[in-house]
This record gives sequence, structure tokens and C-alpha cells, in this order.
Amino acid sequence: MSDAYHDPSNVTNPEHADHHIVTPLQYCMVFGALLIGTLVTVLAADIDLGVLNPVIALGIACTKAVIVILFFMHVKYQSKLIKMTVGAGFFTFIVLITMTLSDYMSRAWGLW
Amino acid sequence: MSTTSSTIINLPDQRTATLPKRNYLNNEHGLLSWLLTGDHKRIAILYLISITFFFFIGGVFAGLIRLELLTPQPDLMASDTYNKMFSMHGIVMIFLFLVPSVPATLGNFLIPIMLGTRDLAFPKINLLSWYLYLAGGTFTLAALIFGGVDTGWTFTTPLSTHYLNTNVVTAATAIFIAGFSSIFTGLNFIVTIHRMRAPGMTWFRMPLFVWAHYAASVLMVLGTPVLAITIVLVALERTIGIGVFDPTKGGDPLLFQHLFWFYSHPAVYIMILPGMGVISEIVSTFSRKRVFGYTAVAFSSVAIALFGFFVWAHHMFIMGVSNYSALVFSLLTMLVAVPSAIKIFNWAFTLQKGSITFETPMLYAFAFFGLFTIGGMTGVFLGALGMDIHLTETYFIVAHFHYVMVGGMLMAFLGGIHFWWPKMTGRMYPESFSKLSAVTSFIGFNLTFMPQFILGYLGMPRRYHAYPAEYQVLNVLSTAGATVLGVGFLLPLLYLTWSLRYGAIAGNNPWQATGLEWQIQSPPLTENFIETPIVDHEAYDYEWLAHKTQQEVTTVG
Amino acid sequence: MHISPVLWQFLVKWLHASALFPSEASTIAPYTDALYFFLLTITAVGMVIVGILVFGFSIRYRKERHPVAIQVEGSTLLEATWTIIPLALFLVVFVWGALLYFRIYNPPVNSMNIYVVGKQWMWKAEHPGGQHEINALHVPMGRPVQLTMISQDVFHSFSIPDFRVKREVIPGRYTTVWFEATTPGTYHIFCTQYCGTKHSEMIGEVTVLTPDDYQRWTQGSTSGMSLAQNGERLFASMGCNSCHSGNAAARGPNLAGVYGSKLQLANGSEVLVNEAYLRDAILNPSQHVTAGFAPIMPTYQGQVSEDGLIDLVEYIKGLQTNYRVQQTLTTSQSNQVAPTTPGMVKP
Amino acid sequence: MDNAVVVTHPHTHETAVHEEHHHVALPQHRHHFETEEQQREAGTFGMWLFLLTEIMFFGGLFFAYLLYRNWYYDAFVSASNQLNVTLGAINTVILIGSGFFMALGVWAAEVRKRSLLVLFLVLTTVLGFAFLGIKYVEYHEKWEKHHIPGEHFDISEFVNPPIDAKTGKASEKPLAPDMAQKTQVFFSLYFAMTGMHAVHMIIGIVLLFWLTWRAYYGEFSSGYVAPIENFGLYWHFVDIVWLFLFPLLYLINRHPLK
Ligand code: HEA
Ligand code: HEA
Ligand code: HEC
Ligand code: CUA
Ligand SMILES: [Cu+2]
Repeated sequence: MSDAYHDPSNVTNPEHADHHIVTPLQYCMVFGALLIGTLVTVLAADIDLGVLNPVIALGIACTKAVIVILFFMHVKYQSKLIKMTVGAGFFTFIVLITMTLSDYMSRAWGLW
Repeated sequence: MSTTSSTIINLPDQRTATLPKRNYLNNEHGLLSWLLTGDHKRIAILYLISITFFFFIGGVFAGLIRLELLTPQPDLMASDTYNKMFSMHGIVMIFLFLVPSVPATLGNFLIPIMLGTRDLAFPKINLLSWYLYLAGGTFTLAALIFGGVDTGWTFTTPLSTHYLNTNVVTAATAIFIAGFSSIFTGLNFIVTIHRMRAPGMTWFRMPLFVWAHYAASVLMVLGTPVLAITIVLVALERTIGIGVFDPTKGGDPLLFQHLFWFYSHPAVYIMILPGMGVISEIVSTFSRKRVFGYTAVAFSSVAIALFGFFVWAHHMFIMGVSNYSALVFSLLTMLVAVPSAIKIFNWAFTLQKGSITFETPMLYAFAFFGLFTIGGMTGVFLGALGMDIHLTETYFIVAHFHYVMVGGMLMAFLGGIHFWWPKMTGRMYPESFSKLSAVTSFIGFNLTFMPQFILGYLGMPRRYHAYPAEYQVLNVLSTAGATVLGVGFLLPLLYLTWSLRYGAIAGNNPWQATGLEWQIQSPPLTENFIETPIVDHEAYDYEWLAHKTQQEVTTVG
Repeated sequence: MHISPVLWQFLVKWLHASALFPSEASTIAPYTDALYFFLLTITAVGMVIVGILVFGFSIRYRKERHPVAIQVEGSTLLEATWTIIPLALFLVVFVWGALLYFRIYNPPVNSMNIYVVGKQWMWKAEHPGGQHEINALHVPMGRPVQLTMISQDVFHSFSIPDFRVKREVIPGRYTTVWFEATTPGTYHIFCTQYCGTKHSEMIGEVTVLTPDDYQRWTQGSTSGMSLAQNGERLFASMGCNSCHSGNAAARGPNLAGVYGSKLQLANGSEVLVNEAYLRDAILNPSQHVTAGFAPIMPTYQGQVSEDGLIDLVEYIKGLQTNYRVQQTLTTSQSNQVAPTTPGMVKP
Repeated sequence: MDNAVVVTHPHTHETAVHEEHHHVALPQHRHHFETEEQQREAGTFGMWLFLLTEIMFFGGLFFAYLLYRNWYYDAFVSASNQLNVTLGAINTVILIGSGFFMALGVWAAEVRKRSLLVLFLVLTTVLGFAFLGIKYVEYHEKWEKHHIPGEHFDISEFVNPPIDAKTGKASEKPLAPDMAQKTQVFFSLYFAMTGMHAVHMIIGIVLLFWLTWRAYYGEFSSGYVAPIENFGLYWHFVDIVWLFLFPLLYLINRHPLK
């Protein structure tokens, strides 16, 4: 369907991507994966793994988030521009965290 | 008209000239047609009116501040009142005037035209953003009427959360809402710049004005939400007493500072970048030359936006951040200053081999060069760790930021208004008056804020209602300057209003500038272009312009 | 600085006499001013360059003289020049500024300590000898003085412009600043961080006295009890000694000599005991439990004022032996030599 | 000169093609876009930019969480164990399900199935309500236990944890009073984060009603999917936030007594 409204001036435009329809089957698989992820998170929290506990919890959460972003939110089929936009958001978030943490972590190093 | 006359102003024959019959101003009539408009140009006008209103409100506060500081004693008003004055002055000037100033008026008006499109990507969101701005303004006025707020514009915790009983929450709401207005403006610009450029309008054919707005928009979109959540937490802490910033509950007040400045440092670049865009257009037009080092100027905007996110803790050097991270932030502050220097030199070299004339916008641009260089260089003073210890929280800071914000951005804004006024209204203002006001505000400005540098080094703290007597002489100078400055800012209001009715008809391109916006009628049609333009030349291509004018002359004549 | 001292003196005196420049009354001040003059110079040079370019081109290429513009593309060489030169200058400024920062916030080893408590809207200075002052501070000339400061409510900032020192005074945390005054006289103390209604009245005076005068002042103004003595009373009246008796069987660790030592914590980390740590150990004992002890110490949050805490800290700092409490063993950790100034890792 | 656009260039081949398509427009096509597709892509891009602001909005909260969790770990563990994991997990599943139906809704719109679309939107809404209902139950419990930060915050439960009837031991590691105070920081963040999340849910549900209404009248089953698609992005983003909130708030450490 995208062909009918195709704008030729867009062809040279790297921001352009064809519209892609994700099938319900794919959605079901994602749904299943997310449920399993939730189950694993809850179970893993009850095992004492020391420092690994939060790492695992966050790891699973990130994986779930990535799956949602890629499929539910169609980023896998989007233009480079959208992908970079998503990246930029997380980049700025990381800047916020790391630069602020740099203060909190080095405060404990003493006066100098 | 001889080629060597000292002006490039080229107005149509006033006896025959008329305003275009159909334009965006008279396309539809009635108040509703303005309040419900989707036209970016009309929204720009709405913004222009409302920010002017708030500028003068803020200016009245400034006048009262200066009046109080005329004498060392606290005689004009009570301490609390004074504190409310500078808080309201800061909040109004920053959130309701300077942040939306150039982007929401000139940017709104010009970006679609410069890109060769009919409107911004989301006209309704554009209108929404104006309404949000108004709501923010209303809340600010409400905070003012119900007794004011005295936190300073920085809302330092725990002072703002636990120790003041003024309308902090109302003011916080105002800033939260105004913040979203700014987010939506930025969002609209980014999408428009990415997705709506006319055929042939490649990234490197865009005017530098658009580049600057692109960079500023990125800051708006990514920075403002952090301010929003911070202000929400402050409000929650005040109302229900959660304990995120409260040291007595185990929270860290410095966390507030981190989050606040994570927005507010980038915000100062939100405030200056669009102004820099204006300067690029003006300098190019009045020296009849392509901006020297176009790519360097374009990329330096982006670099400022990028580095701008890494330096916020330079506002907290003595506040108890770790010394190690203070080092890092100081170093990065030095890096962020470089792109601004690059721009200044590129503009200076744009003049080289040009054919320079000195119309009002150009005078404002010259004021910008001088004042922004001083303001920026004093920023470097503050970025140097050891130097900042003595200078921070004194009038040196006040002078620094007025030099960049008033001397830089406000001058650029006025320059831009004078530059595009004929386009926006179709009429010229009286040049003699406008030149007078440019000179007046330049002199008044320096008289107001130069003494404050000296005061700052002498140690006079900012936000002081009363001060030791030995600082009086310089304060009197400053107050005197402010009066001159006030006149300098009042004049444009008068003659620009006058020009709406009586100004000379400007014609399409009074400055003979190259921008796409100058190739259409003034004031433009609602849909800007009758047919989508195809762009086959770079920005500031004066040969293209000369060629085009010649063709017109031959075809018409 | 490498300008001749005579010239420097002349410049500074002249500026000061015309009320354009603060006096240089501490050892830090000339260092700060040197950087300031350097910055002023590069600003002036920058302004002159920009001015010459802008006005020079404006005159040379104004329309009357140069009716037709010649298009120039740009120049990588020039572009590099005005990237690298400012960058280099700014980096020099950074290094210089950082060195100055070290100098201002790194107290010398032999400095004397005075406590300052900020609250809305006054400064309270507490000398170790028990002298209390409000909105005033007496210090001897020629001796490094360190201020250990804390706020009872909001952020304040302690500033003495003529000394070129300033430091934020934070609720819940000690901060320090030091100076060595060089000229007797009185100078302004300002609160420079906005702290509410009477922010501008939170001012005071620091009086620099010659060593002899200072001697006389200390003797004349003591209230009889030193901070440590007050602390000792509190230590007994609040029941600290019931656990910190120094007995082998005591439930709490021996506090003699802890100050300045490295303490092994139950969670495996090691901390240096300074004023800040002592204060925190009293308010939030469970957050750093000493290895080998149960977390039974109650919190004294809300029960001692900042002044009381200073007394206690000063008392514990002075406990070199348990002679006063009870003469017994010392903890194994305390055999390290304590430096005389707090927070000092390297001299 | 007349008032017309004066950018006069010979028409290139490109324009010719371009103009050919100019009139191909659906009713919802806005005049200022050249093409339908440009409009759709602009919409998606704009939505994503908005989500960037949301990332930064929640980002500030997540950073505060990270900081205080490291400072007051014990308090965070005890306070976190006060939360009801079962309810939290159920809510996670509900939210994932709601996101799933939303995704299916987008698909239904894309393949122009009106009744399916309405069905999926309704299911999404229902699950959204379920989530908020459970959240209400949880908040109410906190209220009863005086775990709402502020004046009435009560730490006694953390200093003297109730004795477990079965084992006869304390159900939770007792906290020293000073550490117990810090549970208030946890609950502050808990309410701020879940509260902000809930606000986003409520806004989403309001929008869902409106979309369902329009979908019912067939607005989105003729190839005009952008509003559904963009709302889907928003809804999924809110889901993602919860995917992090759940482990971070509920599951800090489930085995303190072992
Ligand atoms: C438009 C707003 C704006 C802009 C553009 C800037 C620009 C800069 N600012 Fe400023 N700043 C503010 C607004 C702004 N600032 C405000 C509002 C505050 C106070 C907030 C408050 O506390 O209330 C503040 C405070 C502030 C501080 C904190 C001070 C303190 O509280 O202790 C610091 C510290 O580093 C700083 C630094 C800088 C620097 C390095 C730049 C740089 O970007 C400047 C770069 C520009 C140049 C360097 C000039 C051009 C250079 C040349 C032409 C080269 C000259 C030639 C040679 C050297 C050869 N600013
Ligand atoms: C865009 C930003 C902006 C602008 C344009 C201005 C403009 C001015 N500002 Fe302000 N200022 C700030 C942003 C700005 N300021 C901020 C952020 C602070 C910090 C607040 C805080 O500490 O929290 C501050 C603080 C501040 C102080 C320090 C207060 C203190 O710390 O105690 C002072 C003192 O002189 C001052 C003065 C002025 C003056 C004289 C002007 C002039 O340029 C204004 C000139 C305009 C007019 C005067 C209005 C137009 C004229 C008339 C309506 C005619 C009638 C009026 C008269 C005759 C007086 N400002
Ligand atoms: C109920 C017993 C008890 C009382 C009362 C008590 N303490 Fe403690 N204190 C301890 C124990 C046990 C420790 C070691 C574990 C810890 O750090 O929490 C300790 C640790 C300390 C430390 C940390 C230094 C170190 O060597 O670990 C200081 C300082 C301290 N106490 C000061 C005080 C002061 C001051 C008071 C009174 C205001 C006081 N204590 C009252 C039991 C007590
Ligand atoms: Cu204390 Cu200002
Ligand atoms: Cu800054």
C-alpha cells in the first residue's frame, strides 16, 4: 500500500522506510517471551545470588524492554532516523546517570 | 539608486505600493480566527505579543530591584518583597521570556518558510504549545497575585521545600507547564526540519538560523523533562512531604541541584543558540556575503548542544560536589566554550571582503559581538575552579549572565525583530528611531552591568536586599544605566507599534537578502508558497539572488 | 605570579584605593588575583582582536568603499587557528584554576580548627577553647585557620571576599575551608547563598588580630568551658560512657585515638575517621558498624543539636588515651598516628 | 511584481513526478504535508521524540532510586519486602497483556478490521483498569500501615518486625532506628515512581476511550492507522517503565533471613 503514496523526493531521503506490518503470530511470540521473562524475574529474585540478583533482574528487564521496543513498537522495521532517535534518548539518560554518579562515587574518595 | 549609497534598503515606490491584498494577517478575521489558528505565522505573532507582555512585567521587577539597590539601606521594600522581586524577575525573564523568545516567535514564523514548506509538522501542537505557555504565564501571575514566590529562579532545596511559605507550588506548576510548551516547540521544529524540507533543500543548504534552532530544539526535548520531574518532586515534597531531597529524611539536597542544572545549564544554550542563528542571517545579509565557514558555524551549534549536556555541575563547584568530578566538569566547561569562540570569529570574517552597510539589525549584531564576547569570556572565569570560588554567588555572576542573556540573546532577539519586522508586518519602522534605540540600549546596558563585574569582584553577594555602604557608587551607576536601558527597550515598543499603521510599505525584500522567506510577499500568504519551491542553491548565495533579480527585471520590465 | 612584586603592590594598592578592587588580606588572595588578571588579559586581548576584526572590516569593506562583495568560502587554516588558540588558552585557564582550587580547599597540616554553624540567619563560630561568637570571628594573623562548617537548616555560604575564600555550608554535612590572614583589620563575612528572608542580614565581621592581641582576646572572652569539656559533660549525661567506657567488656568500641585512624567496618570497607565520620557515627550508627561490634548503638538523631555534636566530636577528637574515661586497652586500629588536621590524606 | 512566489526554476523531472502525486490524498490528509506518507512518518517521528522526553522524565526518578538504593540498601530491602509481590507480578502480567492487545489493535487497524480493532482496544482498556484497580488496593494497604511518607509515616514495623506465627521468628530483619527512618526514602520513591506511572496510565486510558469511540465509527479501518499506531507507542512505553519498576521496587532482595 505504501507504493501508492510514494513520494519520489523521499527515495533519496535516508529517513524513509517502508511501512511494515508485524503479524499477530509475532506478537504472540513476543507476548510469550515477556510472560516467561516475568516468571524468571520473580523466581530469580528468590534465589540468593548476591550481587548477581540485581544484575539478573535488570538484565531481564532490559531484554524485555528491547523486545517490546523492537516488535511491539516496530522499531526493528523503522527507518534509521527512528532508531537513532531511540538511541539518543538512552544516550542522554546514560549521560545523566554516569556524570551524576561520577560525583557521588568520587565523594567517598576523601577530600582529595 | 547608486550602488555606492550607504544603505541597501530597497523599498518599493511608496506612492504606488500597497500591502498584498491577501496575506496571513487578513486571511481570516475575528478574534477566534487567531485563537484557533493553526498557522505558524499567526502563532508566532501570538507568541510575540505574549512574550513582550511578560518581558515588560519582568522589566518592571528589574526596575524595582535596581531602585531598591540605589541606596545601601533596605528602604524601598521589605526583605521578603525584595526576594520576591528577583525571584519573579528571574522566573518571568527566563521561563516566560528568554526561552521562548527567538524560537517561538522568529523560529515559528521563519523555519517553515526557510525550509520551503507550508507549516510546521504539527500545527495543532504548535497552538497547544502557545496555550500551555499562556497557562504557565497565568500560573506565574497567579503566584504573583497571591503573594509572590521567593525561592529565586533556582528553587534551591531545602529552602524551597521546607522553609518558605510562599506560593512555591503555584510557581512550580507554572514552570512545569511552560516547560512542556517549550518541549512541544522543540519537538515540532525537529520533526519539521527532518521531514518537511522542500525538494532540494539538503541539510547543508539550510540557513544557519535553522541549524541553530535544530540544536536548541534537541536541548529542549532532552533537557526540559528532567526539570519537569525535578519540579514535580519539589512540589510533592512541599505538599505531602516525601523525602527525596530532604536531608532530615535522608535525602540529598545536592541531588536536586544535579537534576535542576542538568536542565538549566543546557537551558542557557537553549537561550543563546537561536540568537546565534539570528546573528548569522543578519551578518550575512548586511555584508552581502555567504557566512564564512558555513559548516563550521553549523557544526559548532551542534557541538554546543552536545557538550552542553556535560557541564552542568559548574554551577555547583563550591556546593560540595566531589572535587574529582569538579575537575572533570571544569575541563568540559572549557571545551564547551570553544565552539562559541569559533562562531564569533567566523562572523567577524564574514565581514571580510563584504560590502557592509549598517542598518539597525546590523547594529544589534555588533552589540551582540561585543557583549556576548565579554559575557562568554567571563563565563570562562567562572568555569575555572579556583576563580569560581571567589566569584560565585556574587554580582559577577549576575553581570555574566546578563551579558550573555541580555547582551547576547536579547540583542539578537531585537536584531531579529528589526530584521524580519518588514516580513512579518509588511511595513518598515523609522530607521532613525531604531538606530537611536539600538545605541541607547547598548550604552545603557554597559552602564548597568559593567559596574556589576567590579562589584562582584569586590565581593558583593547577589540576592542582597541591602549591602555595605562602600558598594554604593557602583550600584548607583548600575541603576542609572538601567534607566537608560529601560528607555532603550521601551522605544522599539513604541515605534514598532506606530509602524504597524504608518510605516512605509516594505515590499518583498527590503534588505535584498537571499533567504527563501524574502522571495515571497510580505506579509506572506497563509500557505507561504503558492507552489512548493525547488531549491537549487545554497543559503546566502548572493550570485543566485543577483541573477534572479536580473531575470525579473528583464521579464517584468 | 611573575610580575615584579613592586609593580603588583602598586597595581593592587592603586585599584584598592579607588574602590575597584578588594584588599588582599590572606595568603590566597594574590594567587586568586593573579589568575584574575591573567583572565582579564586574555579577555582584553580577545576583545581587541574581535574589535579589530569587526571594526577593521567594517571600515575597510563598508559599502561606500567596497560596493561589491567578493565571495569567500572559508578557510580550514583559519578555522583551525581559532579553534586551537582559544582551546589552548582555555586549557591553561583550566589547569591554573584547578591548581588554585587545590590550594584553597586543601588546608595545611598545622592549621587550627574553628567550628562554624550557620542557621537562618546568623553565623555561630565556636572556638576549641570554648569562645562563642555570633556574626563575628576572631582569628590570629599569620596562622592557617581551618573552618569546619555545618548548617542547621538550609544551604548557606560562608564568604570572606577580602580573603578570596568561600564555601557552601550544607545541612547534614561538614564542609571545610581554610585561610591564613596576612593583615590585621576587620573584613566582611557574607552569606552568599540565598537562604530566605534575611539572607542579606546574615553578615558578620572577621577580625584579624596580631598573635599577641589574639592571645589576649582568647583569654578575655572564654566562657570557662572548652568545647571538649562541654563534650565530656554531654558524653556522660547522654550515657555514651555506659557503652564507650574503654573497658574490655564494654559493649561499644573504645573511642580513644579513633580520630584520625582507619577503621575496619563490618561490611569489609575501611574508613578514615574524621569529624564528618564521628558526626555520622553518632547520628546514623547503623550505617557503618565497626567490625567486631553489634549494631546496638542507638541513634541520637534529633536529640543533640549541631552545637552539641560539635562538642562531642571535639571531645572524642581529644581522647588520645582513656585516662579520663578509664585507663585500659586501646583498640587495635588506633595505633596509627593521627594527623593533626581532619580529612587530610596527603599533606 | 505580483505577490506570488517568485522562486522560479525550470521544472525538473523530479517535480513532474512529484506533482503527479500531489492530489492523491485521503480525507485526513493535512494540507501542509506533501504526501500521506510524509505525514505518517512525521507523526511517528514526533511521537518518538515525545517518548524521548518521557525517558528523561522517568530518568530523573530512576537516578534518584539508584542513588538511594546504594546508600540505604538495608532500608530498601526491608521496605521493598513490604510490597506485595504477588500483586506486583499479577500487575506485570496484566500490563504485558494489555500491551499485547494494543499491539494486536495496531495490527487490526493495519489490516482494516474494524470490529477486531474495537475489541482489542476495549480489552486494552479493561486490562488498564485492572492494573489501576490492583494499584489502588496496594496503595490502600500502604495507607493503612502508615507507609505513606510525610507526617504520619510510621517506622515501628521496621524496628520491631511482627513475629511470624508459624516460625515464631521475626518475619523480617529488624532495622536500627536510624536506618528504619530511611525506609521513608524508599516509599517516597515508590509513590513518586508508581504514581507517575499511574498518571500516565490514566492519561492513556482517557485517550483509549476516545480512540475506541473513533474506531467504532470506522475512522481507523480505512488505512488511516497513525493515531492508533502512535498511541500504541505511548502505551508500550508506559509498559516498559513498569517492566523496570517491578523488579526494582518489589524484588530488591527476597531472602534477607537466609
Ligand atoms: C544565555 C545564557 C548563557 C550562556 C550562553 C552562558 C555561557 C557560558 N557560561 Fe554561564 N550562566 C548563565 C547563562 C549563560 N551562560 C546563567 C543564567 C548563569 C547563572 C545561573 C544562576 O546561578 O542563577 C550562569 C552561570 C555560569 C556559571 C556558574 C557560576 C556560579 O554560579 O558559580 C559558569 C561556570 O562555569 C558559567 C560558565 C559559562 C561558560 C563557560 C559559557 C560559555 O558557553 C561561553 C562561551 C563564549 C565565549 C568564550 C565567548 C566567545 C569567545 C571569544 C570571542 C574568544 C575570545 C578570544 C580569545 C580567548 C583569544 N556560567
Ligand atoms: C532574560 C533574562 C533577563 C533579562 C532580560 C534581565 C534584565 C534585567 N535584569 Fe535581570 N536577572 C535575570 C534575568 C534577566 N534579567 C535572572 C535569571 C536573574 C537571577 C534571579 C535570581 O537570582 O533568582 C536576574 C537578576 C537580576 C539582578 C540581581 C538581583 C539580585 O541578585 O539581588 C539585577 C540587579 O541589578 C537584575 C537587573 C536587571 C536589569 C536592570 C535588566 C534590564 O535589562 C531590564 C530592562 C527592561 C526594562 C527596564 C523594562 C522596559 C522598560 C520599561 C517598562 C520602562 C519603565 C521602567 C523603568 C524606567 C525602570 N537582574
Ligand atoms: C548502647 C550502647 C552505646 C551507647 C549508649 C553509645 N554507643 Fe557509640 N557505639 C556503640 C557500639 C556498639 C559501636 C560500634 C558499632 C557501630 O559503629 O555502630 C559504637 C560506635 C561509636 C562510634 C564510632 C567509632 C568506632 O570506634 O566505632 C562513635 C564515634 C560513637 N559510638 C560515639 C558515641 C557517642 C558520642 C555516644 C553518646 C552520645 C554513644 N556512642 C553512645 C555502642 C553505644
Ligand atoms: Cu544564609 Cu544566605
Ligand atoms: Cu552553566
